[in-house]
Amino acid sequence: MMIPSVPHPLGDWVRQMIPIPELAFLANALICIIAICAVAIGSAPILIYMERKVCAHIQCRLGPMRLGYRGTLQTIADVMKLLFKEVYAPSGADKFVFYLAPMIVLVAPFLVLAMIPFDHNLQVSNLSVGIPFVIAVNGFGILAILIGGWASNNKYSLLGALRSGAQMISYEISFALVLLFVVMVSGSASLMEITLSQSGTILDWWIFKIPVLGFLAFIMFFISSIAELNRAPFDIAEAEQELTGGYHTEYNGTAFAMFYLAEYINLITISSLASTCFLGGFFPPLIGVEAVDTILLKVPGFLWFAGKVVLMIWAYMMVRWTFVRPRVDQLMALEWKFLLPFNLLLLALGAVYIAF
Amino acid sequence: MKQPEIPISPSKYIKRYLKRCITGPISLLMGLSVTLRYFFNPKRIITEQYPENKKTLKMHPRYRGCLELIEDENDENLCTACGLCEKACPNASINILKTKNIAGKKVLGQYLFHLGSCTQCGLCIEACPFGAIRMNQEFELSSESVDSFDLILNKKEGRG
Amino acid sequence: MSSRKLPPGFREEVLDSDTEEYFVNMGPQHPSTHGALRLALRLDGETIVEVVPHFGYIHRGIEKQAESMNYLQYIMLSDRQDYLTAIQNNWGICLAFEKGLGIGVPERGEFIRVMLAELGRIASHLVFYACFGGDLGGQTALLFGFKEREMIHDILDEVTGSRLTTNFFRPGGSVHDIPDTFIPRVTSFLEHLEKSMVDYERFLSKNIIVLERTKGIGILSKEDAIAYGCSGPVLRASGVSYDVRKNDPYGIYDQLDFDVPITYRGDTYDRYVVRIAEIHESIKILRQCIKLFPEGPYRSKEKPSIRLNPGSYYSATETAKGLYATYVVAASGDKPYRIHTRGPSFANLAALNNMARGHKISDLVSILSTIDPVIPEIDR
Amino acid sequence: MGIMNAVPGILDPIPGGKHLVNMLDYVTNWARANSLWPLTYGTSCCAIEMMSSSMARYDIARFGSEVFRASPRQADLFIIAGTITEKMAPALQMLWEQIPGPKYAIAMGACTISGGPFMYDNYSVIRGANTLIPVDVFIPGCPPRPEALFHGLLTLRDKILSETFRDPWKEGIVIDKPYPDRWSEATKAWEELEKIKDEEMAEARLKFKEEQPGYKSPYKALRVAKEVFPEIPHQPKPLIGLPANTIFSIIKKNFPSVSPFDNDPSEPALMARPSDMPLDVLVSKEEYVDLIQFLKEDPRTHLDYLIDVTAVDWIGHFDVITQLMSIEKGHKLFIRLSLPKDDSIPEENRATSLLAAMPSIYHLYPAAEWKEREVFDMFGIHFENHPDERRLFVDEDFKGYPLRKDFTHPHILKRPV
Repeated sequence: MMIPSVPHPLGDWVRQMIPIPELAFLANALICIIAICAVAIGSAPILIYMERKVCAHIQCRLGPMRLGYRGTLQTIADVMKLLFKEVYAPSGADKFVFYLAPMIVLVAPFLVLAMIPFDHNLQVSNLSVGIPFVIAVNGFGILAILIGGWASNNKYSLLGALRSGAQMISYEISFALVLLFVVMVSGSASLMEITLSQSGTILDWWIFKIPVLGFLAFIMFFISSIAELNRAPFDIAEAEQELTGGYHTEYNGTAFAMFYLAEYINLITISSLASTCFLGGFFPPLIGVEAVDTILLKVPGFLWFAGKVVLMIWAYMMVRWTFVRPRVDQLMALEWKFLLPFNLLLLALGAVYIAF
Repeated sequence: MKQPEIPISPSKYIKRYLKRCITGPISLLMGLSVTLRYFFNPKRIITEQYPENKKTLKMHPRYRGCLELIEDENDENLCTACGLCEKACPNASINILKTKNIAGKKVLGQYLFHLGSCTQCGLCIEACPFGAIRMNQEFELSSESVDSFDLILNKKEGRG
Repeated sequence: MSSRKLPPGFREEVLDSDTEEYFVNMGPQHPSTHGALRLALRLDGETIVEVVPHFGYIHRGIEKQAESMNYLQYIMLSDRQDYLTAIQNNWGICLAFEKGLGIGVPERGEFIRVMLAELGRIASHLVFYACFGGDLGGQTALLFGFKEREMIHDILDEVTGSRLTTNFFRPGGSVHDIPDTFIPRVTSFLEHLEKSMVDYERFLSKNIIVLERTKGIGILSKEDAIAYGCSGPVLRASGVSYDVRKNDPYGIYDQLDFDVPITYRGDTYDRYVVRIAEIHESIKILRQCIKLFPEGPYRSKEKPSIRLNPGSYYSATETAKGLYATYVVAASGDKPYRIHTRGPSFANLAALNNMARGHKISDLVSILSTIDPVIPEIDR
Repeated sequence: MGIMNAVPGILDPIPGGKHLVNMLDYVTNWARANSLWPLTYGTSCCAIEMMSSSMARYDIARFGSEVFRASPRQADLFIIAGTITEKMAPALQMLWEQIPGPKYAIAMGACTISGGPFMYDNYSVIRGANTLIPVDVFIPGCPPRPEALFHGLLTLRDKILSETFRDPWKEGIVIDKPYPDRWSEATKAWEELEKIKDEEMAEARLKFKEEQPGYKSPYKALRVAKEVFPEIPHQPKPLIGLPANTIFSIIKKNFPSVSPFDNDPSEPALMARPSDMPLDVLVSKEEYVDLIQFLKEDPRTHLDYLIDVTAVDWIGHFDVITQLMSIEKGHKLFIRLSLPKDDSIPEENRATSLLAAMPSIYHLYPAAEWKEREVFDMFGIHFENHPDERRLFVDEDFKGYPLRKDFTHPHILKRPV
């Protein structure tokens, strides 16, 4: 249950205004849900625009230019057009499941977002089992892809869904193991606690705090999260060149828009998770020099957090537009032959680090 | 139809495994260095912005756009309606419609050009002995109706 | 299983009776079939048991149409076969016509032909680089390849008047002389290309994912390559050094100094390497041509109407895809009695099933892109 | 869209509602016109220009259209890039039906407007994409430049911006007539006009003649001076591999009945054969496979590479020409098989039946499989022992064999000039 447990001014104000505690709780929850949805859905078009611009500049072109200032309104037009499109399911599709999939796909990232501490007092719910909850919920997205691919009654979709299933299950392991490493070193599974354990200078962030190991863990997280995100180069479930679109081949209009948006909202969640666990969350990158640090501290924490998220997203984009896609079996080999052994080794070394 | 697995000794396997662990990331970083260099160098962008650059956009002189008759300031053309271009055209995109002028001589009545089937091969221009036709630099020819592609090129009857 | 009737074209017996095989159609509209090609796949999981290509989705009856056109008009149709190197097709056709007419080409004309053809080869191989990268899933490579290709097409646009369908060569030479800007433009382009190729090779050639995905995939042995009639880079990647430019020279290729790149494993990676090496060889040829470029007439005397002496004429040229052979049967009159062109892609694609069997769908895509077929050249 | 289309009916009567509808119109049209996601579809040359237009130099992304969708269900714009053949037409129509509305089509290039270079004398090309699907914008050119495609996009954009909910997008009309023979139509119409003109002008012309009996036009058309070029004879390249007489003597020793096709079999005549014309030998049907097998296995000739198998229809008989080459030595040999047409088939069935048969060489050259299929498909020559003799290029139920000289097809439009 999402309980707005951390006292924050808005919550207190609502509690004052509504004397009945149950109602106040519901009101608070509603505010949180709306806020998270608004932020996530609102930023998805911005990210799509960013992706189109980033890839354009890598490829020596300009990207959207003609709609609004340098094409800023382009994705808004896209989303609106998708909303006004005809929606239909292919004949032979399992209609109920077919339309269920795009709804499920958005659930997982929102649930994860609820766990993320955006600032000292900006968190929907501070669960003590934050990390296990994130791991558990994050696997939910795969369900949407699986049933979406299955319900489409298309061999390409099914192949995409099966590939995605195999990939997600494999990479969930190293994804969980890396997060476990973070839990181990920080001594808490609560995301707030993890963030707070990184207070101090930039060297106190988990990526730098443990020499080499932290950085390696971050790389591991980065690789496995790309697979979790189903993004290129690990987008074998979509694989436009092979499967013409994989699991979402048969989706159109709004249903497709959901998949399209979910990809970017997922990007936000995973990037938030990365900056929470490795990049010091909402803490500014203090360098230990007082004059600079006071200036840095003036900037509110959630802005630092947003900055780190954008940086992470940019990194994901650079990777996406640089590398080619490995084959299915090679992707599995990478997980089971390279990432998993390394992760276990990392875990062991982490334990050694803590012990001494 | 499985590909035969080539047996490999464990030591060699481990060697290859470790080698890949090192060379793999390096090769990936090399690829990343290219994209990063391109990303941070806006000078490399080569995009020509078509509708915005209309004023400066110029086709090369030999560019084969739409056929036109060479006309002087009085709209007089050089065509003698000999029909060589018509014969040279691979898919009958040129209609030379002849007429008789007042002196009873055969002259050009209408130079009809079917842009919809023209392939811009330029054979008509090579065939013309009088240098009466050329391909202009026009390329903005799209239209919502097929019928607008039947063009009458001459404004005046041919001289003769 | 054995009682099930296989779709047309499939012929291999069922080997693995434990798993259920299924059939998937790739194309005619599919992002990586390079045009209107339809591949019927017989799959066991993701593993390919058999590939059967189906043609004719872009069969335009060019050979039939040629019989009612005159010789000059047919050159225009040759553009539309292998449109990536239309200029080389023009040359192949004109060679056959020149034999039938008994006319030759002046030296300057030959140089113009070689230079434009080599530019066309580079353009085609750059499209290969682009599609190869794109088919592996790297969209950026797709754009990189096309970036330099645009510069070639700008040069072609200036010289011939059209970007793709050049229709530039005529029996005895070419339509126009080259403009004055041609040589400086080519010179500066070659410098630019060499610089860019360093980046592009760094981007794909050593990338571990590319290596993993291409090495040992789609192996075509030397014997099979010859038996299937493969030509061009596909043949040379399998260790057969046959290049029409070297082994059966036409034009002035026998006066130029260039190597024929050759590799021996015959896998997807080798075909890629051969093509990249050929770009460098083409640069070498172009550099020599710039140095040796002569003055003089660019074409021999024009004939008022082109009528070949009755008989049959054969010409072979090496286009970017391989051996492009033209067989012209001339009877009396100004129309060919029959023109047959042997497109290299047609024969190269014949080896697809041999190469792709036992690999994954993803490999099929990369194998197909290293065959580098142009479908209209197959279907004609 | 059903609900939205009812909006003007509800809102228009309400005061001020008209403006609301106009606003809605503007917003939806703005979104639609600026977010056209094309379908990845291309068959030939135009597809390459379409690709070029999405690449760095031209960058269709500036219009927001770089999102090329591989699945028709997510596309809005169908750029028909390239020739449409009869075999492709059903696939094209299916793709169009799979695109959810509102959808738009751009016919790119001459092939999609009229058949372009393949308009006349062609049996397989559809003349005009608008006979299959409703087309919004036509772009002439062969192929059109990327800029021309952008101009087409902008034309389409203007068209979309003029839509309203009062007159909403609906699927256009497909015309049932292919692109007509406009040349003949125009000529015919002109002739009739000329007749009328002649009648009207007769008097004036007579009068003119009477007034100026020796009239000569002051205008004289000037021929453009043509550049003079030297006459250069054809110079064959030096010989590669075995000379023709050597090959022929090797064949002659083992197959005495084989004779050169277009050459005197005497030694000096064979020596005088131009080096760039491969030797062409005529062989009987019985010896055909044996000869090829012999030539392939004999170490002197070693013709291991099959260039092509093709045929020529000489009204009375077929010539099948098998073109062989030796990869290592470089010499070539054409083996010609003259096949008389089967006269036992009644006249009315001749066009649709196989008129000759010959052995297949598939077991010697795997490459021959498709080449022979092509000959079967185009000429109707049966290959014995061929593993997979199906139509290759045309549909399975296609009637007739196109490359025969007497082939007729209802879709063929004769070139008028």
